[in-house]
Amino acid sequence: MIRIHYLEKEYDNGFLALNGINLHIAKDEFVYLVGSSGAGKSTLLKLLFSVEKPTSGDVFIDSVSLKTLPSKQIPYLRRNIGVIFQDFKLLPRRTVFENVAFALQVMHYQRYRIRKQVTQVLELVGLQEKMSNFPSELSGGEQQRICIARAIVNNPPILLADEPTGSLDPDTSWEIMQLLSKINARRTTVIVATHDKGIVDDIRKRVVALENGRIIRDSELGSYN
Amino acid sequence: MIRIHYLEKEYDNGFLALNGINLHIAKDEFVYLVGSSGAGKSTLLKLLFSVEKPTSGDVFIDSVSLKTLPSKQIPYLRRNIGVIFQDFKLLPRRTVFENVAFALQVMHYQRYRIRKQVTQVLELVGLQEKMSNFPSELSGGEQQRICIARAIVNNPPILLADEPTGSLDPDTSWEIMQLLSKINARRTTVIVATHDKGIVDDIRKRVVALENGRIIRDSELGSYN
Amino acid sequence: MFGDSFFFISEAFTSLKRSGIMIIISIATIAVSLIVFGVFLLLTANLNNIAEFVTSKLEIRVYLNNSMTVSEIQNFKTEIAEMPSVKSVEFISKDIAWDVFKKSFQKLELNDLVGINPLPDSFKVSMYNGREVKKVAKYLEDKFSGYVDDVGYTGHIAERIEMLAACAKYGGLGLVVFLTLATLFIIVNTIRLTVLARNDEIEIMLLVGATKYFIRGPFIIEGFIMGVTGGGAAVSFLYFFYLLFATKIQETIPFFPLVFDKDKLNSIYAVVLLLGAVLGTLGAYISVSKSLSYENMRIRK
Amino acid sequence: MFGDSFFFISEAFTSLKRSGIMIIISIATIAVSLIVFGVFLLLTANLNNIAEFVTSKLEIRVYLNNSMTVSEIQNFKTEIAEMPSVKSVEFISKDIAWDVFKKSFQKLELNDLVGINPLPDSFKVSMYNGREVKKVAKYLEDKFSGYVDDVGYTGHIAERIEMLAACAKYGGLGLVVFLTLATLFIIVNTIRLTVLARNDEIEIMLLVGATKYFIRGPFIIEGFIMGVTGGGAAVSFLYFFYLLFATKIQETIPFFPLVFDKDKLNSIYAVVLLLGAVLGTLGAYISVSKSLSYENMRIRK
Ligand SMILES: Nc1ncnc2c1ncn2[C@@H]1O[C@H](COP(=O)(O)OP(=O)(O)OP(=O)(O)O)[C@@H](O)[C@H]1O
Ligand SMILES: Nc1ncnc2c1ncn2[C@@H]1O[C@H](COP(=O)(O)OP(=O)(O)OP(=O)(O)O)[C@@H](O)[C@H]1O
Ligand SMILES: [Mg+2]
Ligand SMILES: [Mg+2]
Repeated sequence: MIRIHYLEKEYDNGFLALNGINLHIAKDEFVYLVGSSGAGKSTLLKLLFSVEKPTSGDVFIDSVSLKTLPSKQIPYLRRNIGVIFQDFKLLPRRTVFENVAFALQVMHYQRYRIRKQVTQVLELVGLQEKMSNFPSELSGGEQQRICIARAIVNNPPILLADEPTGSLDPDTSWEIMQLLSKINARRTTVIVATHDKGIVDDIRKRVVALENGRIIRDSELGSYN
Repeated sequence: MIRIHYLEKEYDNGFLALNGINLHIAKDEFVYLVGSSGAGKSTLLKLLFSVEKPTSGDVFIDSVSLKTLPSKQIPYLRRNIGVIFQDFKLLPRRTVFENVAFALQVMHYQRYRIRKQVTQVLELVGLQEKMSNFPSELSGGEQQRICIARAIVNNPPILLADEPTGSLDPDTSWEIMQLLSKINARRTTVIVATHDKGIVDDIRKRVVALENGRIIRDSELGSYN
Repeated sequence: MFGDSFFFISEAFTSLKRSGIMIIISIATIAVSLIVFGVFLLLTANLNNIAEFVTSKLEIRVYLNNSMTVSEIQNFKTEIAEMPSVKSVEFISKDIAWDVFKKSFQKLELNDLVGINPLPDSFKVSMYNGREVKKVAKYLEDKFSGYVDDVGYTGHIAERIEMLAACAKYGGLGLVVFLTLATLFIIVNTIRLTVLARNDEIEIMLLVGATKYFIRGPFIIEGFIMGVTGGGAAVSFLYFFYLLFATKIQETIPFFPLVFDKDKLNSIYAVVLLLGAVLGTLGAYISVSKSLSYENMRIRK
Repeated sequence: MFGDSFFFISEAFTSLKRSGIMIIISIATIAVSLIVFGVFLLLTANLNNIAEFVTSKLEIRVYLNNSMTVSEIQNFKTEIAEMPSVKSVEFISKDIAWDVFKKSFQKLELNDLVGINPLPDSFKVSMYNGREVKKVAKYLEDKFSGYVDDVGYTGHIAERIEMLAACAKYGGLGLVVFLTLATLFIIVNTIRLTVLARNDEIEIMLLVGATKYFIRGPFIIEGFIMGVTGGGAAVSFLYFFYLLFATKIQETIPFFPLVFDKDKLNSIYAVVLLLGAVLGTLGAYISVSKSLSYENMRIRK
């Protein structure tokens, strides 16, 4: 599903955020991406999502090279990848419902299907009561859950989660991780960048550890450290 | 130092976020504020910081009533309170250095003192190398650390931390919490809203637990649950 | 796609409703710049009218040879009348001219001094276009030198008035072109500022898989609505302002040649409204396209 | 405080440097609206000049009573010359007048027809201000009815020209007032948009303990710099454009009465620059104050 090939990413200011990354992730895998602050986790996810282009090397998603993907194709790539952003990226002037619905509107879903799927997913993350609130009227954890809802509402074949439980209490975190596992069980590739030692150690999955832009460990059913 | 007196907060949309809160916090205390997502932790901190006004009841800081505090006095109140915001609130068009320096500039610090103190605090949070980067060029955890640096740079008598380790890996989190403990030891009142069970359970302090806007537990050297 | 248009329109209205003060300020700016534009359209129209009015009173006097017969005079008159730039020709017999002359110098008692009428017969030639007076005068003098004793016209003053009229016409045209460009620039820029303020939103939309087409739609409709609203406000203002102003002037100086022609005024108002709509739409299109291509840059190499 | 001013200025420059396209667009909008303003100042100045030029050629003819003695004539002349609105008085004896008259009608051979000169002596009175021709004519006719046979002036055409001149003067003044308001509105709004886009920043500054005064400072200086830059650009444009344009016109129509007075032109350019500076500063002040009081609202009851 995802093949990363000698990937290198140097930012405009010359900072080398990723350095010689090689990684294969199969369709039904669930991968934790761990590493200290600034290790390059978000950068790697950004490359998978085509927010940044590789400096050298390449990323292949379903055999499509992101390096040569024409920019016109990017929206269609993105519709196949749900992303839980570390900084949420909610539309400030849209309600909770509209924020989640937007991901379906861009794909020209019918109105009634949008209403049905959005309501469902908001119930799943426990935000049905905040449906018509604006993001600024929500708590940090609630905002994070909208972002989760938006990422999974259209059942994308790939799900990238960048610190999906950073603003959530342990119980809610646990529920969200169970949800991601369930989604993974439906043959969705899931990659979770996280600092949550408790969760990584409890829900054992493949762990890829980054440090200074390099992979320093890649273990099946591994632990945080 | 801080007295909260039958505090109630109803938001404009009618949502009752805090309900009958009574709390005394002494000058040298370190308090964890825990509770599930949406419990009202951030709301309580916002009231302490005069970002929101109480609907009824009152908050006293050093015997000053925030309910009747004229808005002209608010800046001076805020200079005595360092805040680590849940959503960082960094100035996008200022560098890391400038963001931290700004908190001193508003207090008319001399240029050389600003340079000295900012450099020191950035070293403390491990960001000396990112000094002239803009916030958008930083990782989530790095942004959080600027926010921490800004909150503590002028040694305020009160420190409010809203989820200060939400974007940090366990090791960095541990360091930051040690730092906050050290600051507390210098007779700074520290209030930390957090979801980090590991830390609350390891670094034992007073724990105030909120649920649906009410205090449900207040225990000296308590645990997360 | 039809479904999309509907979506775009409802999105545009929701967005406008929620943007608050920023949109109000933009629309006000658009309205004001269109009012400036409209005021100068009205002004130019009135200047042209005044110029025409003043110059239309200019006339040529053709003094005829004493020897001409009645039928010769008749033929000559027809010939002049048939010239394309001539509006009308009036024959002034020397007797009438002498009476007028004497009346102008009543106190001189000319009859006592001058036994015989010294003046010739003449034609009073009115023109459609004041600016051709000089040309026609010259032409008549040259062509009919046999019949004509002298050709007079209001001379230097006429020349100066001609100049003013030309000024009003060409200057006015230049101004309209200049103001159209300035209005275009101001409106496009104003909308660009509102779009720039929403670059973050555009970036998020791109992140969740929206195509450029999909993002552009509502913005363009918003621009159109802003342009039309601003244009409408400008037209209402101009309409009432002109009515008030023109009535006031007409009361004070009854003969002042203002434009009251409904068709002319309506076409000016239509131009203002149309300019608002076109520039609003264009401004939004340019702005969102630039924002999109800028965001596109964010997918860095 | 002096230390603050220095801080504010350096902050303002840093902020401008980092704002990029938004500031450039704002400055361009400011420049364009000031150019429109300046063009109309120049236009009004020129219209007044033209009007003055045209009307200054208007003159009054005072036909004198045949019975007046030379000394009476001399006294009368002095009296007219001393009227404040009179520029000069020229005595035209009836002989000269008759010569001119005869020359105008050369082909009539008036000498043959009219034995004696039928025309009276007269004064040719030039005025400073064309618009007073009518008033002065009336005054002379009434006051000196004993001496004067008749007072003539260029009549209806004069009236129309007077009208135009009045139009140019008062209309021009009205326009300048109107355009000043419109420019003010556009510039203030433009700056308001740039400040609104930075409301988030203002909020953060308030959160870290900045006073309103401290936040306002750099914004106001930014506004001033934007206004001055826009004004400077506008003045440069106007300067070169006017030079080019005026030279072109002067080449084509040499007698066209354009304003070339350096002082007058410079004062127009100064007004444009000043307006930019004042409105930029004012716009920033208003905008940031509104943003601050709005943010103040965010401390909710
Ligand atoms: N746009 C950018 N320009 C320059 N440097 C950048 C940019 N974005 C990120 N970096 C740098 O690249 C490094 C990796 O960043 P990244 O966001 O991938 O870290 P991360 O592993 O997600 O960290 P965290 O856990 O704190 O979110 C960091 O040191 C950061 O400063
Ligand atoms: N501006 C607002 N308007 C209306 N409701 C609000 C507003 N801000 C917060 N709320 C609501 O008040 C409740 C408490 O919010 P608060 O931010 O205090 O929660 P929290 O305890 O900090 O949660 P988290 O751990 O998720 O950050 C939430 O349910 C939230 O939806
Ligand atoms: Mg990250
Ligand atoms: Mg919170």
